[in-house]
Amino acid sequence: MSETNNKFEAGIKSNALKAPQRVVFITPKTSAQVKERSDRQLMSYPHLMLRELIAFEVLTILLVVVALVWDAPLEQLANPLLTPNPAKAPWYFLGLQELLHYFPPLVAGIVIPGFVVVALVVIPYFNVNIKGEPVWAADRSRRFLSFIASVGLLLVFLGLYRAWTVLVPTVAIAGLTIVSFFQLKRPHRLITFLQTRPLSWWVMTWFIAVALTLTVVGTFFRGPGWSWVWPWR
Amino acid sequence: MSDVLATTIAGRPEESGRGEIGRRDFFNAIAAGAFGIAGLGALVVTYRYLLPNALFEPSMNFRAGTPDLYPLDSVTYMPDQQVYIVRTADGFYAVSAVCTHLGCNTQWKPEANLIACPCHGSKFKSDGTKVEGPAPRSLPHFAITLTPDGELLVDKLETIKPGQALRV
Amino acid sequence: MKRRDLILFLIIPSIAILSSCQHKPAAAPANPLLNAYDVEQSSTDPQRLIPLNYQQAQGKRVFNNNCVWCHADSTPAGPSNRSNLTPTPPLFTDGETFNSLSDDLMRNTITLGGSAMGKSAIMPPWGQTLTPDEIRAVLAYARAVAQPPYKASARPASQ
Amino acid sequence: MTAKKMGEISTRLRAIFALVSVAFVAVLAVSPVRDFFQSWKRYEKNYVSYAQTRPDTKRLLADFHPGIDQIWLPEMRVLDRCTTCHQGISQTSLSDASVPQPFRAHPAIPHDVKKWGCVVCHRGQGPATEISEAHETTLAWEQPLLPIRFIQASCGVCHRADLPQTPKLNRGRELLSQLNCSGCHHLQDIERPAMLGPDLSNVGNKLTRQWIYKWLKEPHTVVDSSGNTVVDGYETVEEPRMPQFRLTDPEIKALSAYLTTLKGQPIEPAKFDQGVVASLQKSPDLADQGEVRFRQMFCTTCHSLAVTQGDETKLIGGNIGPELTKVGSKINPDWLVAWLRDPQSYLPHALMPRYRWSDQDLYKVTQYINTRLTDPELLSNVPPLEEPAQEEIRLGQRLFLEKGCASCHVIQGVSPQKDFGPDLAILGSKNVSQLEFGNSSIPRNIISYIQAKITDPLSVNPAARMPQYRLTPTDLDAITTALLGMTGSPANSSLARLIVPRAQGAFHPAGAFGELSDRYKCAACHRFNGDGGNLAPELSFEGSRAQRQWIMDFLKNPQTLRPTLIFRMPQFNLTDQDASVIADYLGMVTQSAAVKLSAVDQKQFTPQMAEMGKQLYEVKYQCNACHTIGSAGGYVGPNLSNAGNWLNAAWIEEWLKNPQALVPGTIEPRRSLTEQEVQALTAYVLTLKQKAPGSAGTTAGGAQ
Amino acid sequence: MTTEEMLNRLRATRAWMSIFRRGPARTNRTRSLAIFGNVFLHLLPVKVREQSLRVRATYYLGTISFFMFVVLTLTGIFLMFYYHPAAPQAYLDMKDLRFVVSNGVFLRNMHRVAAHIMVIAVFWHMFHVFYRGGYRPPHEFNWAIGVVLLLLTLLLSYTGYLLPWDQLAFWAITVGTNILSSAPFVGPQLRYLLLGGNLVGENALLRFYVLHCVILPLLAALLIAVHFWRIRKDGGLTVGESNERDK
Repeated sequence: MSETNNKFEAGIKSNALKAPQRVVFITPKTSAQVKERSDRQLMSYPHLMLRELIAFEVLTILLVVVALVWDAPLEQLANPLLTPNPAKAPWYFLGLQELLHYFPPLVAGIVIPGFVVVALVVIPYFNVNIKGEPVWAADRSRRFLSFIASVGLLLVFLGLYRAWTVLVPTVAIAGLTIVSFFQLKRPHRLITFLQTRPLSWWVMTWFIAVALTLTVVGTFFRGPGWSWVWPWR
Repeated sequence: MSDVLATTIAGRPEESGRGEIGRRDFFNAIAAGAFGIAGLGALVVTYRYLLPNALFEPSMNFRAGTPDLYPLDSVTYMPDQQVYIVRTADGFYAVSAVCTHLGCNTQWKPEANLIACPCHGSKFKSDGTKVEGPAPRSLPHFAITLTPDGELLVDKLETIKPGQALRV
Repeated sequence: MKRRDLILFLIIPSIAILSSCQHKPAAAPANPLLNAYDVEQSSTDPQRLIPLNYQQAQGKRVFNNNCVWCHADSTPAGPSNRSNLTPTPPLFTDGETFNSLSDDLMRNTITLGGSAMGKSAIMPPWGQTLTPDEIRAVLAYARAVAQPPYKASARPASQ
Repeated sequence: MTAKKMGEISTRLRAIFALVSVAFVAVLAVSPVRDFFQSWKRYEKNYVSYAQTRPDTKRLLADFHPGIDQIWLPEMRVLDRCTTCHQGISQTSLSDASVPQPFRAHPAIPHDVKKWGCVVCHRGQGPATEISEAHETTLAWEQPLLPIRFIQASCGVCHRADLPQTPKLNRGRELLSQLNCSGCHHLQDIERPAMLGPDLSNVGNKLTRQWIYKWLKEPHTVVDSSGNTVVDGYETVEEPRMPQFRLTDPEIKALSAYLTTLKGQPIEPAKFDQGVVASLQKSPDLADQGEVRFRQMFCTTCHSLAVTQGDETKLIGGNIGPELTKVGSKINPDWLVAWLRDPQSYLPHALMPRYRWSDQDLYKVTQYINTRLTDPELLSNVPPLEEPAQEEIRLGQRLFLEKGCASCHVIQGVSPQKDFGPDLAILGSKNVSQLEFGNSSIPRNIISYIQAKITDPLSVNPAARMPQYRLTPTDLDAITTALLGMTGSPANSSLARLIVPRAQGAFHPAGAFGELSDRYKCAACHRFNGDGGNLAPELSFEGSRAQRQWIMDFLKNPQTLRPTLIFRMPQFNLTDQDASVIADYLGMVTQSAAVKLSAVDQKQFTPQMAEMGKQLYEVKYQCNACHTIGSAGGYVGPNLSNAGNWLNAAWIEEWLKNPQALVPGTIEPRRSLTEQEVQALTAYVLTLKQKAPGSAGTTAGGAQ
Repeated sequence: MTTEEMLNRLRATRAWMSIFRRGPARTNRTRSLAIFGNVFLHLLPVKVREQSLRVRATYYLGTISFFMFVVLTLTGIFLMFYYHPAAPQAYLDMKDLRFVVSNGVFLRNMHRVAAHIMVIAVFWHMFHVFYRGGYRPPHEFNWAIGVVLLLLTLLLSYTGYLLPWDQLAFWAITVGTNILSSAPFVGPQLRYLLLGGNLVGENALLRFYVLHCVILPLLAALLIAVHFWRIRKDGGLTVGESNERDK
């Protein structure tokens, strides 16, 4: 059944150690026996096609409804002499603009976004933790210490720049990470879930939390002079 | 997309019960019909969308100044409007300066007393009557009236029969 | 599951259709004074303000320039000349005198003067001093401020 | 799993697909349907059905074109689609008020509505085809329809010169200039005069610290408890030009201390001829004599006094100079004498004429002012003020700049702050987003902003330095109109062609007449070729109108020609030589090209013609309705009793033919007189002669 | 059934056959041929795992992103009929779309909404794929293409932001390009290049227009094709695996 899916071809020059192609993971809990996948195969045509068509229709319906009730904004004619206060970038750049409020332009405008993009591109080429092992799975105390140290450094750095809107989600995520470190007697389902997360999951979650916070703050909570305002006021 | 529709309509499994088939056909017909309506509607809407509702073109009627600007028996070309204002003993009339052949701008040749088209050699009399050349028709006359404050008003949207001159 | 889908499919288009009938805010009730070009105090009731439109306001201007000297009791420069005249000209707000006169008669009197209409010659003709528009405007103003109020006859005013 | 299953889709999925497809079509159809029922289409349909009910249906429908109707003025960047709904805008048959909007015709205005469109005057969003978008403020358009009562602002955008049709706008501009708004603000076309408030370099010699304190606290003669300006219980509308600043008591003390120290030029004690003083001092009615002289010289033409008649107290007099009811309690008597002798030596730009006083007159008048125009209670609520301390003076000096006093008042050696108040020259074209409303609860539109800012500056900005003005609602609307009309220089040159500029004429005659004009400030009241005051007759063509001898006599003993006028020409006590200089200048320079003095020969007028003219004057044209001869006649036109000595024959003829051609806007109606009638009337008027003018003061009376 | 007969007769015509070259897709073979034989569909695999069709598996985020791209292309082409990339005219065109063009405001709204949804969908898609481990070998290159597509999406949306030439557009672009110019060494030059000058002006509008309507969509379309092709070549979507591990 899965002859095309997980086929592992060892070419002449291929080196499984250098470029591992996953066949199957063998953990202490599982056996090396290859099970047939439980999933069935369906013809793309018509199954995929029809579902995509329905998805397209549903999406278009939603789009049209929004387009009918919400008018695309149009402000006054561009006037280079009259700067609105605050002048805001498109919403997806407001996270960046919020960063620029705290950090020098070089850091916030180039270093951080550049680092994020480069990191995203190179993630798959570093074969760290290919198994997706939970972060506290091994070497617990050493890892915990280095985690505390790096988070502490980060917080000090953010605190120095008074970057509160970055600091708060960082503290929140770090707190969750620390919670997941401790083994509870009657762990909650959420805790159990967190405890099985690998480091990459935590980094990504931290990134999303920070990016989301920054964007939301930049979009809704920033008023004239980039001061803090409440959106309902 | 039509392929998918064709399949949903045509793809009938033989072993299923008749009621099931009937329902499937019904749904298929609805879906196909909906798509058909959507397609036709999209065509109509696209046509309506592409049809401009407001034009930014120069006005089709213009003021040509007071009648005393034009000497008797003269042909005056209005370069901005592509119209000749002709004054004869009968009165005023406005002749289109656009050749009826392929739309070139004609020129008034006072020495020959003719309106000539530089593109393909059509020639017209000063009242627009075709003399020779490939042009299929004489030059049309536009409606010309006098405004309350005494200026000539030419309406290029309204063509009139030749021979109706405005007496001032 | 199926029923839920069905309801969903019915709701979405109905929302869409409802959205097309977006509520248009009703126009605020027009306050005649707020939308007036100018206002004039009523001659009988100083508390009451009479809204004037553009034409009537222009009439007021012409009146205050040319007519006020004989057809009102006070002028921009002080007391008027009215008491000095025999026969005493009617006040411009005198509806009892003017309301019964037709627009044409009023206009002709202003244009051609009193003597031309068989009235006192102390009313000079204004036809060469004021434009027909200005005379119409003065008349419109007098009609607007008349006490008792002037009611136009059923026949529409000729232009 | 069979191959069939792999390719077959379930009925449920098909059902979902069918339902979603139906919903898809339904939702997609909404926008086209909505498009079909647009409001402007509805109005067009309504117009057609309304036209069916009108008597001239055929003509109305012939002019009706379905679809978007637009007026496009590319050089003005104006796009106007208002006529899409306002279909009847230029249909004269739809002009009466019973026609429902939006179909009613526009009242007749000097501009062609179909050519200029609507938004040029009414503002609003021209391209819009929806009611709210066109008329109201939106995110994309912050210039909503101008309320009709401010519509004259739009006239002012192009017509920078005053128009007779726009009294409200003219009044607003006049107020902006009168209230010295240009002291702190840059305003369009309202020039900052050479001097706004008095020069204070010498004020310490003129005033006491107590009085300055009182004035800064209440810059009105008397203010009642509710803050209204009152004179002995009578509320006046004339605002003193000095507005009320919000000053704290220490600030007022400091400023008064500072100003008291300003004694640039010592005032010499008043010197009168000892004989004059001695002879007059004893007379018991000295002040009464002074009052008579005060009135004879028509001081009240420029200055007002509170006069109580019965229960009513009124300010009587002009507002060119300050109100004088209590001035005797204000000023240093020595300063008064010096000022009256030569106002310009104290204030170079003062409008006050330099009279040729005799010592007697001056002594009498100053005695009158110092003893009668007083109020012992005036300074009663001023706290005791000691000698100014150095600290106070320093603080006062600082405050003088900070509070903007220096913007209107000159003190030698003190230069005012640049751009003290905001530039208002383009206020009218500003968007709401450009206005600082602060946290106020004012509606967010420019009209509310302007009115709130003027009536209560603190309501908009708690830190505002702008003083408080008290304006009547009419004046407030007038000022708002004028400010809304200030939209700055036009965006492009083709628009600039439309601007009718404000005449910036300046009347600066040279030579001997120039000196006299400077001394007697003729242009303060009279207008010469577009420049000057509006108080007295325009003198641009006086040389054509009046005979030289009459001018001389008039200057030496001014008599009023129009009994209804309150304001009279003051008596300047001119010498014969001065009078002849003025008469010569007027005779030579102020000539109208239309009047050819030499063309009319006095001899051509016969007594028969004069007799016929008398008939015409008294019977046919009833000129006596407006003009007085002797003691009978109307008050509207000038008194003609002495017209034969006054007017030139050629002027009378031209005047009778077409008065408006000589003096535009004059009241005298133009009548269709035959040449013969003109001659006859001229002949008659020339016979109207009085004996040599009577002694001074015979014509007192009238309104005073 | 007359419609069916008519359809069948139509399918039997030579013209139909010349275009589609096959009969109705009633067997799995013909269904496979329908995918193979179509220049667009052949980017897709012939068969897909049932698991990957489940809504919860992918939330159709990639599909949504792609459809948004399609909708944006279509509405964008229509909007171009009424758009002049010139300074005040661009803004006036917005007004005309709003007030006189039939369905103009609807199309503009659609375009705007779809742009926002596409940005959100692409971000969400990326996060979702990351949590699913979809970046792991052999999908690493497709992940990189995805990251590039994310950047292209942002750029498309950003360049489109200027086109209405209103205050919002002008200042968003001014702020945005100033962020760019803070880059060391190349920043100011890059901004100069992007704006075609030192200010956000006519040149910038034209450049953004060309980028928004020609360069970036073509690039995105190309990469989307590669992205799809790669999914098929890398053995389908990464779904079901984390579930499997949880078991």
